[in-house]
Amino acid sequence: MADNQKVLDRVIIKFAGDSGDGMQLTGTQFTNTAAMLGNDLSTFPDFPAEIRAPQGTIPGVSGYQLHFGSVNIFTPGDECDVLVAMNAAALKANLRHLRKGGTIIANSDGFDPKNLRLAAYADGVNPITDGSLENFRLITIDVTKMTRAALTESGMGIKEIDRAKNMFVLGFLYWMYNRELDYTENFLNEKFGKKPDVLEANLKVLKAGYNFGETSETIADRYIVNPAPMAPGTYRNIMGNQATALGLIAASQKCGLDLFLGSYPITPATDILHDLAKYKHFGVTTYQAEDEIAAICSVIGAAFGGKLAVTTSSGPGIALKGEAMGLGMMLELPMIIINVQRGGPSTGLPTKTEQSDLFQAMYGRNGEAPIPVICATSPADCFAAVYESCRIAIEFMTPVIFLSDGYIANGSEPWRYPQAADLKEFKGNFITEVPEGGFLPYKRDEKLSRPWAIPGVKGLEHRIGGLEKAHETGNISYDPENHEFMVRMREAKVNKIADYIPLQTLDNGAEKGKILVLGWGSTHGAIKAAVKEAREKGMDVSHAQIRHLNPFPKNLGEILYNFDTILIPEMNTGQLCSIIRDKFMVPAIGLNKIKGMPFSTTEIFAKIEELATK
Amino acid sequence: MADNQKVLDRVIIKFAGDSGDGMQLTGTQFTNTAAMLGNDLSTFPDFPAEIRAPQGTIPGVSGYQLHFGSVNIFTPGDECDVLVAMNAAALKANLRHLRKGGTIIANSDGFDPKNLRLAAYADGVNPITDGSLENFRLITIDVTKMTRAALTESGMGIKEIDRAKNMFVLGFLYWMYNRELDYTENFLNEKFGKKPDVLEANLKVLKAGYNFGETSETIADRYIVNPAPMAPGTYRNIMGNQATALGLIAASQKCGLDLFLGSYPITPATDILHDLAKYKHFGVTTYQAEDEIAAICSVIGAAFGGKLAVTTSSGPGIALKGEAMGLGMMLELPMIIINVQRGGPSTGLPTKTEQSDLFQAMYGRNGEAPIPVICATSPADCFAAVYESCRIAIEFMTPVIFLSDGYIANGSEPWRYPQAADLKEFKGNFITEVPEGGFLPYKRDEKLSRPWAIPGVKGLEHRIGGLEKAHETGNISYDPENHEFMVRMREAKVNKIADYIPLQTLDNGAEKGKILVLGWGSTHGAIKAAVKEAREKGMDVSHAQIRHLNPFPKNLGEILYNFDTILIPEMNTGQLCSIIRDKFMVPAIGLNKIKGMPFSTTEIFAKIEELATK
Amino acid sequence: MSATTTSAEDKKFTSKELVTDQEVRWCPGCGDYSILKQVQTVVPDLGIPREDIVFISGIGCSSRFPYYMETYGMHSIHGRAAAIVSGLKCVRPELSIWMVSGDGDSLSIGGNHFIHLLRRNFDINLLLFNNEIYGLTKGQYSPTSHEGKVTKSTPMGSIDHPFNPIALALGANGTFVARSMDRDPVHLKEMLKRSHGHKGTSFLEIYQNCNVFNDGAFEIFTDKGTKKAETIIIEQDKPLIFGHNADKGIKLEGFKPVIVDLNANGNSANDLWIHDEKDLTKAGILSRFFDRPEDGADHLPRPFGVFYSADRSCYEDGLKDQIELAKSKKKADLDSILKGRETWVIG
Amino acid sequence: MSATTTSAEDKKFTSKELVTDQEVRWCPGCGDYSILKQVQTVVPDLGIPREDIVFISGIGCSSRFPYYMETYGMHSIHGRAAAIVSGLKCVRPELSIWMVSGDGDSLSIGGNHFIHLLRRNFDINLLLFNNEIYGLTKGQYSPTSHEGKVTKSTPMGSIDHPFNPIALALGANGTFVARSMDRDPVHLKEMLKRSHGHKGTSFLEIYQNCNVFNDGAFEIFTDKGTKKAETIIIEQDKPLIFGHNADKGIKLEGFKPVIVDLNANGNSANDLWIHDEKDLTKAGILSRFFDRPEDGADHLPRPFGVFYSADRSCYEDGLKDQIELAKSKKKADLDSILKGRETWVIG
Ligand SMILES: Cc1ncc(C[n+]2csc(CCOP(=O)(O)OP(=O)(O)O)c2C)c(N)n1
Ligand SMILES: Cc1ncc(C[n+]2csc(CCOP(=O)(O)OP(=O)(O)O)c2C)c(N)n1
Ligand code: SF4
Ligand code: SF4
Ligand SMILES: [Mg+2]
Ligand SMILES: [Mg+2]
Repeated sequence: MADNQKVLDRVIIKFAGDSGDGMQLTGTQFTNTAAMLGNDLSTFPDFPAEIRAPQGTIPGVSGYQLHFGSVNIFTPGDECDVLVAMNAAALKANLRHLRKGGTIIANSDGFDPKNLRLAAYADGVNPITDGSLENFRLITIDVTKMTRAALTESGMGIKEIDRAKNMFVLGFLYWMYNRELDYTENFLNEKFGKKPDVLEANLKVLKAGYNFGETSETIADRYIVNPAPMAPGTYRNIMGNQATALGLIAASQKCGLDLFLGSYPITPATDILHDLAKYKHFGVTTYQAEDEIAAICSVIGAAFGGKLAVTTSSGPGIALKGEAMGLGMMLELPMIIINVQRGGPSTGLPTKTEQSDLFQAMYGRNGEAPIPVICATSPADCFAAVYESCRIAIEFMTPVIFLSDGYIANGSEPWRYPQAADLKEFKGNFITEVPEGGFLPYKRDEKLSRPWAIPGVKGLEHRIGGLEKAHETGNISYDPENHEFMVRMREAKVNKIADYIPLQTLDNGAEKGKILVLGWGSTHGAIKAAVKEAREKGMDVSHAQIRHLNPFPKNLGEILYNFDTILIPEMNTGQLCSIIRDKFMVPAIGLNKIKGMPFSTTEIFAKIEELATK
Repeated sequence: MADNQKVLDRVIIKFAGDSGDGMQLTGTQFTNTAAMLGNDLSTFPDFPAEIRAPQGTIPGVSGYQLHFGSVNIFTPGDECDVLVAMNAAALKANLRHLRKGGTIIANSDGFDPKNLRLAAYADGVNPITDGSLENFRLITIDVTKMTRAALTESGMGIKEIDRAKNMFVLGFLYWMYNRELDYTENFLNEKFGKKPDVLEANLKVLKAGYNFGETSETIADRYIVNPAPMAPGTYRNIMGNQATALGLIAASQKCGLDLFLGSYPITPATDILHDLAKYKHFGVTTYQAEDEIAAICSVIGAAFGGKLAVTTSSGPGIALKGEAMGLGMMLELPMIIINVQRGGPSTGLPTKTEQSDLFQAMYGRNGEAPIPVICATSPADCFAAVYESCRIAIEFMTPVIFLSDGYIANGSEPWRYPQAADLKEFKGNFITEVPEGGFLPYKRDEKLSRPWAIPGVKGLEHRIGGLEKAHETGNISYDPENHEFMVRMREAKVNKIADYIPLQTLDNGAEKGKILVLGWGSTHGAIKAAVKEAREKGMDVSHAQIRHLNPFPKNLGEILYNFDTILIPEMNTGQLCSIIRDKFMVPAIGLNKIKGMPFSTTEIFAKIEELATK
Repeated sequence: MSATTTSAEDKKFTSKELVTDQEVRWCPGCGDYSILKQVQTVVPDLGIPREDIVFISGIGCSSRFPYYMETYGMHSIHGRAAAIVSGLKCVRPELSIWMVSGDGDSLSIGGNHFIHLLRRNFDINLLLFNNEIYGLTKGQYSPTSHEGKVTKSTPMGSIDHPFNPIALALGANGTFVARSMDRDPVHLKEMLKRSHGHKGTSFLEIYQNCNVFNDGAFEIFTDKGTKKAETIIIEQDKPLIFGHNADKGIKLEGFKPVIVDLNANGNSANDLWIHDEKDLTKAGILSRFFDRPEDGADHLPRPFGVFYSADRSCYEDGLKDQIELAKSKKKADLDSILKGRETWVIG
Repeated sequence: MSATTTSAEDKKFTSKELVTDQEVRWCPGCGDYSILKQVQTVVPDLGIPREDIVFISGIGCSSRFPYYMETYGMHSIHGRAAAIVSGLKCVRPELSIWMVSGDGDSLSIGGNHFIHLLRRNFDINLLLFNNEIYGLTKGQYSPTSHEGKVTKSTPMGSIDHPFNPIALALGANGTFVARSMDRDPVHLKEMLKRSHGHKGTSFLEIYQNCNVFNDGAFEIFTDKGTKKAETIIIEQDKPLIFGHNADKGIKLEGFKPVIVDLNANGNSANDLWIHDEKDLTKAGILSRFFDRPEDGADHLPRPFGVFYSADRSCYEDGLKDQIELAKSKKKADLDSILKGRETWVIG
């Protein structure tokens, strides 16, 4: 490689354009190419809130952020180094996320008077010509013109030609970052194999973009980002919702029970339904119910029938499931309730992320209705976390709530995927014949779990329901002592799970010290990066990330008591913080962000620094 | 009065019989007569869980407990002094609640072999003849025979005659407690005015019971219970659900807005619907919706239309309302959500009482959706508490959750009812014309409340919805900063209410000391009685009862910090306790009872004593 | 529910063996007792092993039913039984699933699941005990209570126009729609068998007397003095005849049902409306015999029997087909999906 | 909605004054644009002051509608608009209330409120934009999608038998049931006016093209080449005639609609089925023109127009009557009810 090339240890690129500009595809291609080269990475798409907001406007901007590097990458990144702006709206919407001195790659055709007006720039103002971007490195390319030029002889129509614009940009970026084209070429071959002219056009434009970099070398530097020191193994890239679907299928295979999904579509959970619907050959049933209540009730029916039953939704839909979740808990049937959290309250910000449904998961039911709660910390982690949720549901005969969120659901990262053979099997408490002394539907084992007696087994005919039930027999009981006993028993059963889950570990730092940053769910990456940086700067800070929110790992209290200050960053007003304060009587403090967006590393670092220097 | 009569300062009578035996009526009559005589009192009915469980069985027993005295009475009482048992099942179900040495008035006819069998006594066992009740004073009366004898000449059929049995018992008790018959005579006159033979029969049997006491004086002592030192004024007896209905009507009158109730029947809330349906002449609309979701949504519609809108339900129904409550909060429209709590979880114990929906009220929604929560402390207090709920809803443009429970809903007590003229008026933030500078639907006043602009006002046409909205304009906004601002604003608005509610006061005891018993809702009476007793015995204990659960009164923390120990008795596993620990970081401890029944004074006293002597 | 095919020997059990150890707790005189008895009489004859039978209910007096049936059972939450049976049938199509519900449970809070169940046509039997009242909550009007009905929640009379459950079920694309009553054990048993025999969602409305909160709601249909004049039993391929001496018939004038006197001159049973369960339009007319009568129209008897019965594929069959097809086309290889399309190796 | 009677001068406003300051955010080419335009055209002519008009919707692309109407409005939660308008109409019967909803919003999650709204017959207008898809959530099948439909959630095709919205509305005792389409502005405007004119719940199903997720679902009804053969406009007292040259008619043979060629010998428009909106049975047959065709039956055109229209009292009127009656009988004396029946004095 030429020696005027700079070696960087990480780069953040934001691809932004109109919904129709193909930025998601462009981003994914660059991502996969980076992955193949051994970079560590993390991505996050940024969809418009509307189905298709008007072309050229700010609400219509679709973005894709990629953070890749030769070092370990924990988040999609804070401020970006490079902003690809296919039109004026894309620039306007994203400029504030570009670091000072960062590079803008602007498609000049997207800054014509019409686009400028749609992006609501003042009359006569054009940011790419008026010098207002002097704090940045501006690379203006007339992508449309170039693309058309490359395809003059293709015989294709203008509309079709213009659709290849994103390949030009991709090609140019491949040049800039010294990437091979072969991954994308293969992809195009597969995708357009049956349409040779479209294929050829795309390949041509991709190369044209690359060559444009080569030939006009003056306008941009080239960079090298070397492979990252990742654990050896075979990797793939995966998004959170995808990993959730795979985790469910894997669990289904490993407990030997067919998977039943009862769901009603809702952003950002719907993709799990879409995904699972493709796995019918694994015996997966996806049932699109008439509403969320029907969805969870179908799950109760399927669980009664002896299957691995799951429902997926997001906040407003979960709210509707509260009553039936109580029934599931009372019946003591296994089921998994997945909440891919989004911005609330009410309809809120459907396409944005938030962690504000923790209280709902813990307390959002009538009566004393404890349900285990588990969360995932990253896109790939959805796999393990949902697998664990299934295990607990099945082994303890209980509903389990699994919390994901819009950030990890749509974000992606490399995943050293497991081998099927390495996944631990688990099995249901099935009872297949009448035990000596007679069958007692609510007789408990050492886990306090009851037997799973499914229709079809002779002699185990029995009735269950939502009224309070007598210990062991499960018959209706209005006895006051029995009620208290059973309420305590159901609580004890959930608490018992703590004996069957791993102890809390520290992600980073000493076991005793000044500051512990305690996180849950998708804040993992940002906290990890911030704590790493703080420790590198010599601050006394450790990091623990909770997966098991109910019950907590048995040693959590011990860990907390070893620190002077507990800092809990959350994308809500402080829900875990409340629970920790209540349970452990430690004056934990919150760092709260309620902007529909994940934390940046900087934000968390700043808070740590503030606390460390106090 | 004869001098062999004993003066008592309080008596607890439990009337128990088969559902068809008329025990509720008997109890109510005795209660009202006691009230007229100036006794303080408290009552609690104990309905069978089934509509009509089989006659003669334990599930079919219907009870009514009355506690009356010449001293202040705070609860329906713990163990009873007198147990009226109309049949064997009634005895069996209630004997454990009778104090040693207490009196049993048994209807011997209800202890025939059939009844004994239905009550599941062992073959040949009859408790009223086998001496097993020797620790009690047993008065056996063949009520059926006596009643029939009194009415031999009435010309009525046996079935009809037997229906008057309860009057015999009532007459006998009137004799025992030196009560006049006139209140009940008047009642019978009014009730059976149009059926002279039924009237005469009832009067006759009532007197026969009284005379039976007179003539067979040897079998029982007579007692005198003098009037209680109650605040001067005019009183009536009232049940909690009745007081709730009246409070809503009073609020409607005092804010000048018609009342709209949207509800779906559910035990134990339904009586509020029944009651309000009778007040159409007050402009009250009761709308029985198709389900709980429709009920609260109709309320949202009515609130948008400018009315005082209310929905009533119990735990499982409230669970269904969660999503719509979030919408109500987002729209910032006033509405009152009433939860008459019952035994949970799931269908639980529908006819029993519990306080286990506090978490649901505080946290049972998706996203950050704070809603004020208010509770009532006694049957009569439902009036003031729901009135206050209406005021806050209307003045702050917010949904308000009002928590009652089965215990106070069906219990009764004397009420020094207010005069209409003394009730404080309040009014809605209506806006009736376009303000200078234009109309902003989410512009806030000093209470952080927004204007109520109802359809029909020219120039104020505007749209509201569940998506996040921009400050002031209320237009849809996806802006991250605005979202955080609005989440904080909605929280601040609820917190602001603390400036407009009374400071927390102590019910009893010093402002600083060893133990504070902190209660909420219907535990008031039992705590009050227990603390009084403990203080009389010299223990350093105070009592505070919270009405405003969200936000808490501003001085609550101060009060808590003045005590070494905070004891929180709750009919749940410790929900307020969690919230207090979280908010104030005080190691409050819980006294928890989850038996579908209220606390007894003894239970609370015992815990205070334990803590005081530690 | 359609018949299953297990060997006859396996299945033998008696009505008594369907009785549970739980005390039946309906009010004395409640119509639910009779329905329970008929169900317990019919079920052993259906040739299904007891362990393959499931009764699922919502909440209400009627919904107590499963506790009294010694089969598998679930007493769920108010209005949701239809959704629960749907899920169960998806995964266990071989079971004989019976749903028991009330007019409030299925037509008020559960209305949505009710109509969706019918359109999806899961092969289950839905017994709706219609007592035109909320029994368990002690007497509020229900979506089938007639206008003007005075109840605890309507002291001045109901102003809600009621549903016509049969018409609603037809409108929701139900494939089997029938009506019977608690006080006609013979007819009820027949209808239970027919419901079982139909492959698809069998909707059986059963008029049930709530003698505590709505006593006599159906008295004219059950009382000896009025029954024959006020009811008509509809049977496949039979003319519509009713009356104390089977002396009245119904024929169609255009779309208008009119009553003819079979004793009068020139009227013959041959001219009468012949019942055809396959005819959706006629089923629609039958369903409207009692509401919306046009001015001057005849007062018609209430029909009992199978209004409509049609074949349509069941959801669970489509589901099974798709899963089998998918399985036949593609191997379920967990490793291959964990791996995905693209991987790379590090180290 | 029925006409109100305020003076004509008060109400004058233009279509432009119905446009809000919010940018319309549907996909370019979406059928919703046309519907919005027709509504904005029709509403000013109805003689209602703008401030007395309220648009209430659920969630979905269609439910964005209120944001674009400069009237009072509410964009509520998914499926619940029907319940909200019911509450509003109870307390503000004088308002002109329009509910806007989608096939998912009203027939999937909102199905229960939908059928209860129809039976209660609140005097409101319900515009259901049926695009046979979930638009906002990006393309899952809906309860009106046809069997076999391949969508994101049904990669092997849907196995749900769809609802027939018209039949469902009739089954739920709707008093006004009509259909129109986005691409026939003239007809749509007429139907909007008729909906407004009807006193009671006016249910108007509007076929709406979702050009992104279900493009062309109704193309045969809107495409010039096929429209005339595939649709039939039904009008009161007019014979059922359709076809490219108005050369085809429909007559009833018994209950079976058959197509006749009006050019052929012996066929005359006089023998055709004459549309009668008051006839529930005929409305039922019309509603079934496209599903459940019997074997060998004719392929029938899709009807557009008013299927059924009947007078029945509205819930809010009954409510008002009862309240007025109660008021006329009894004074509202707060002190007297606070006091109750029995009191006693202490001190
Ligand atoms: C979510 C919920 N809402 C309300 C109730 C109260 N409830 C129980 S049964 C019932 C209605 C009963 O009527 P129906 O379904 O006709 O049954 P029936 O008792 O008449 O047999 C109601 C309103 C409940 N248990 N759960
Ligand atoms: C409680 C709840 N469940 C699910 C959703 C997600 N959701 C929004 S709109 C919609 C369906 C939209 O379809 P339709 O009603 O036909 O409207 P369209 O977008 O097609 O106009 C769904 C499932 C939601 N917002 N709220
Ligand atoms: S209340 Fe009515 S329906 Fe319920 S058990 Fe009693 S009689 Fe039967
Ligand atoms: S997704 Fe379909 S229905 Fe929604 S706006 Fe786009 S074209 Fe219209
Ligand atoms: Mg009923
Ligand atoms: Mg749609």
